[in-house]
Amino acid sequence: MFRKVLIANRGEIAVRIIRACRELGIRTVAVFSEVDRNALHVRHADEAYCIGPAPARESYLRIDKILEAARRAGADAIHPGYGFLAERPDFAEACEEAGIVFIGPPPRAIGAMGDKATARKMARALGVPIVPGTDGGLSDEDLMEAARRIGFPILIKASAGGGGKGMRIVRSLEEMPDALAAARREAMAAFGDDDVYLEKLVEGARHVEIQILADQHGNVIHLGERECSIQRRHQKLIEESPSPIVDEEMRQRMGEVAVRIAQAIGYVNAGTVEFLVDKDRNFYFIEMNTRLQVEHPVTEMVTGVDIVKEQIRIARGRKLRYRQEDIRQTGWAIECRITAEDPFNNFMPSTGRIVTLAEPTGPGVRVDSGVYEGCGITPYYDSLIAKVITWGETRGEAILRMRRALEEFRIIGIQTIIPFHQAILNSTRFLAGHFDTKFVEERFSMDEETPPDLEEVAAIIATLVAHRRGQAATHVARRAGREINGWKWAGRWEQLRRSG
Amino acid sequence: MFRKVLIANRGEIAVRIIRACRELGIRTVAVFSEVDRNALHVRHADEAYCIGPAPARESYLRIDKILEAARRAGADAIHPGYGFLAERPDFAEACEEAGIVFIGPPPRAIGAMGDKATARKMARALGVPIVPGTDGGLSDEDLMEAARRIGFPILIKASAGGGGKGMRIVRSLEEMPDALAAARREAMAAFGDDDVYLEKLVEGARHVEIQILADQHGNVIHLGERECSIQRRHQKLIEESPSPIVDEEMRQRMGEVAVRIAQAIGYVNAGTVEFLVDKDRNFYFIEMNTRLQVEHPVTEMVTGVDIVKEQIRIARGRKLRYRQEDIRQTGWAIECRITAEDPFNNFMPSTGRIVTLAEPTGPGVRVDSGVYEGCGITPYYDSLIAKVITWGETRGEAILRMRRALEEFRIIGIQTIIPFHQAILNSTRFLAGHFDTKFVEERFSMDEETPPDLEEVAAIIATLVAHRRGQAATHVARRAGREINGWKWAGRWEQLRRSG
Amino acid sequence: MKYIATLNDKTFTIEINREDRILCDGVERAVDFRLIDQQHVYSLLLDNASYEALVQEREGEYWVFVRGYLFAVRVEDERERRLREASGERHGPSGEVAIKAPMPGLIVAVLVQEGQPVRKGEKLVLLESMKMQNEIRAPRDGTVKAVRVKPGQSAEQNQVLVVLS
Amino acid sequence: MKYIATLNDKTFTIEINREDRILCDGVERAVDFRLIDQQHVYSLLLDNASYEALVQEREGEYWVFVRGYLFAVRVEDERERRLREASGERHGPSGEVAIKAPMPGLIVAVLVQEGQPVRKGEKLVLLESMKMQNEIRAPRDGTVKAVRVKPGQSAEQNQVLVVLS
Repeated sequence: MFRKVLIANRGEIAVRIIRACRELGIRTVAVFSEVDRNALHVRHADEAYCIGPAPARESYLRIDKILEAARRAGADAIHPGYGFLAERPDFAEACEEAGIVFIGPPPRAIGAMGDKATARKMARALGVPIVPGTDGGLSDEDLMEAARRIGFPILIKASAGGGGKGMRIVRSLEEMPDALAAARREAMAAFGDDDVYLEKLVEGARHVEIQILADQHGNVIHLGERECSIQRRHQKLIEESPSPIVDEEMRQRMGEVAVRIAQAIGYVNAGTVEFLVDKDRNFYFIEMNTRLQVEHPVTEMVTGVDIVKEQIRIARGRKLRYRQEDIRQTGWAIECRITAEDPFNNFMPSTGRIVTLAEPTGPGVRVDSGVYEGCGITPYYDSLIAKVITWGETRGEAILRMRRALEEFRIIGIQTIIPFHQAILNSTRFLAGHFDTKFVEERFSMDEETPPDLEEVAAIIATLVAHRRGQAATHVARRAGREINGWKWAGRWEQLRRSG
Repeated sequence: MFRKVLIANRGEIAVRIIRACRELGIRTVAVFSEVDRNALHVRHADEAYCIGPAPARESYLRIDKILEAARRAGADAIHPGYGFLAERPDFAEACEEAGIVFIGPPPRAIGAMGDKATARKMARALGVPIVPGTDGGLSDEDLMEAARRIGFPILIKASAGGGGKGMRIVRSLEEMPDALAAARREAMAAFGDDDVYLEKLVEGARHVEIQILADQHGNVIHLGERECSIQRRHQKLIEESPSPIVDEEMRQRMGEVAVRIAQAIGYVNAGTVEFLVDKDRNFYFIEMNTRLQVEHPVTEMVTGVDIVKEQIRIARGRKLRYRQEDIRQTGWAIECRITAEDPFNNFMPSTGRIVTLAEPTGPGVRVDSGVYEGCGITPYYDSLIAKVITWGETRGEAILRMRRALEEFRIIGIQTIIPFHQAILNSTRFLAGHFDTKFVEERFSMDEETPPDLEEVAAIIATLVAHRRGQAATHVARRAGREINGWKWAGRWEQLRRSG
Repeated sequence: MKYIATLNDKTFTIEINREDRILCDGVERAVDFRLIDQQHVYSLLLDNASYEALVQEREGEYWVFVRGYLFAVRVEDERERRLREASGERHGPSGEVAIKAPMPGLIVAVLVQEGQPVRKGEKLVLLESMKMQNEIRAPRDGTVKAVRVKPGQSAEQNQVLVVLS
Repeated sequence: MKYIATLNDKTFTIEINREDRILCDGVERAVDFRLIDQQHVYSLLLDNASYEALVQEREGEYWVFVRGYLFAVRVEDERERRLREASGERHGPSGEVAIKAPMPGLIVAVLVQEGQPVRKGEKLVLLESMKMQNEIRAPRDGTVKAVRVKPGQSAEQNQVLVVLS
């Protein structure tokens, strides 16, 4: 086994990987930017190296600095996590050249799939159905032309993309120039590459993906599917496994296609083949993510396979410990991504210090977190701070557990998306499994009746607090004259309107 | 289903039961003593009633006050948890008379098994092997006489017992009077009943128990075994499922015996049949616990069955949702009980305020906790504050996860048993599965070599703290002259000696 | 002591004379109210119903999160309420409003010009932060009195971006 | 500033002149030392090795929990060490020792009498707390100078039970 692994990432996923290494008896090396000195992944690692200033481009995206840290630490392998350098073939190559094992697929496979446009071509060649669209590497003019040909609505996607970054829906030709510019800007910021391609937007589609594992000896298996249709701005928010619309027969067919694609490109390590599923349960290949996914825990909870440990074993040259027939889905798992965003204020990212934190625990609840009480949330990185995953014997039990877990979650100091998740988990369409990737944006609203007895309770609580603070009322009168912070008012008024 | 359940308990188990109710959509009623107003179970419940002063005899053992709270709240069922009133047939009867469902076995079954001495008789009649010993209800004189006949070493056990309370090992006749007095005193304090009986002490024995579930329709199944041999002063500290010494054939035989005993007494609800297993893997019935066990989570994690929810369903009259053939153990689970005891100072209970708390999370880790940051630990109740349970595909993975989880656990403000668990989890005998119920007391020591490089690190850290505090050294000199607190010195010196 | 608590356009009259009893709109309620964490988390037993609430003071109101719902509550005593009503002061976003950056970030685009009338909810500025573009919108109808930032510029937290009149 | 840190009968000479470098027994080490939680939890990067420690001051020493181990460290500067050595002061439990109740509880039994010689580790008092009987033992050899409690009596935390001389 490896002696020492460097984790080229931060946040919850760096902590997740450190835990896997620790359970395998492998020493861990963290890297951190200057604002992340006190971050949780630094606290958990055996060693830690500063790799530059806060902006990712000057730290977490600096291949040279990461390799220098690996050399200084004597790491024999690097795990890239997700995001940052995870799908950059040049990084995998640079690791190889430095004599350090890259815990992920070979650069060639990353290249083949990392360029989403090329991947589409390959899938087509394999006879796998794909959604109509363009190749990559086209100019804005060519893309405009192609869009006209394909027809609207259309999706702009970053060739180097993933996680919804650099993605835009366009409904008419007029919107194209602005949308292209915005998508390219985001793609550049997120991946350092502004190439984009087009895909026809399939209305009413669901996002279902297959997790695969492949070793260096030609063995490829899949771990079943994940349903990831609950999204907002192409950002997955809730994932589950299995999917409410996938039955055993469909699972087998999708799994076989995913395995075939992996084999065709000589894929090694963990990967995810993403499909779009239309209303008639036809599925279309959209892309392959050649890395660990944010939502991998739901698969772990229903299959019992520790995907990160398996990644490390595969990278070490071990054979897969499972044959396809060993993999069985037991029960149901759901994940809610906890982001530092204010659902009462247009999902505005929220920064600050977490002054109180109590994460849910108890039966069937897993939390993968990158934060701790007292830590700061800065504006430099992704707003994902933790993931809550619940398991149940049935989908219903998993959902009820998630509701219970979210009720227990206490975060004070920043705004989080938790109230949004609570509203989704109470919506009848979600409970019935009737949703598609546009559900949140088009058919979901956070408006809900406030229970009237709760209004009285809130009035009493506020009054008791005011009473305790003694001259609270005077205080209010004094503050009312001050300059008003516009955005807070906006959020507050919107909330008052909603709950009124 | 029930509309509202009162939980006649406190601490982690009350929180555990509240969680199960919440996931079933049942409203919950907590009861609390005056010192427990801010306890976690009060925070989690929908309603809460004060039932008297801190001492359990004046609150958690007051049947009248608990039933009054149930009536006021309109609860239709009561869950007793473990300890306190859980195995008191008069409580179950009083609930019945008040028209409130007791979530547990019928009073008759509690009576048959709750009196451990009677239970032994019954098992003997069924042809189940038992350890030589006496019946209950004997005077000290009779017990002295019987002890002489059975031969030493001998075990004194509380007839109403459980959890090691009121238990004593006696190695000679001379020790008997003192040991009897102590055992009766503890039994009275813990159960309000000072009756004891004797059992021959089987040397080198392991404690293995079978979890059973029985519904009101005559269906009885077992959920496999738990290994609970890691004990100190008859208090279980680490439990696991499966047991390293039980194979499928032995599991079936033990399971069948457990089911037979349950059927013989018309048992209903969850229960545990405890066996002693000797060096030759012969098993002997010792007692049946007619309630939920502290260690039930390890069974939940390997079988996927939520035992507390199943208890509630059974009490409601539902049929068991499982047949014996549906039950399968997957992987391995281990539980470490986290108590407020100082392993560096003779396991002295520790009280105070938890000023910092960070519980472990991540893959395969479950925490059932009764505490939160800022809460107080009082001397009135059991020292168990939380349980850490880890699951792994193999025993090795579960142990390594537990090590990782305990490393992550941060509790400041009170002393805890965590360093003891860490030492056990590092001991080769434990790793090899070679231990019996005397392992901790007779063959385990917390002495271990301190890594020399850690000594230097500790010196540097202390110096940096002292440096920051500026005049730290002066401060030390000033304090050195003061009166010294004997017990702390004792603990400290012992520690220095151990690590020296 | 008599208070008037207002939320969602509803008014509750709450009288606190004893530690363990209050009158809410004339009805006596048993209360047991504790601060749990020395900061913002309170536990209330109201006629034995157990509520846990996070309470934060914001802009002169109490924001109460309880059982998954958020309420903004204004609490006044009788004298203050009379004074406020007499002065005819109206609450709400009237007068000049300074739209500030809710977090540090990069100004990607400024979508309005000085003198331009805007509707409530209209986009004013695009701010990039946490790798996402965030739309800063008008909290009410008004006119852009001043634009204080330019595209490409970095904004500090709470820096004024646009002033509406 | 030069310090002498002592633990487990070993002595380390540690010189702190800069924020990010120290000399430990003459060897230069890079340090990055942070208080994580505003209380007791510190993060140390020592030549990039990451350590997290809980540090509590007890009886004039620093108790350092790090990677599962507990160390009691005494830290002095040079002058203090010289002074202490010159005065011949010895550390350790000599002189009179007051044995106190580590927690509130019920005195179940007093196992020694005044004037009785006791050996280190001998049981002095049985104290019932948390439903368990806890043995309070002698921290060193000595003679019972005074017994301050009786069986059946309740003891407060830190109440003196027995004095050894």
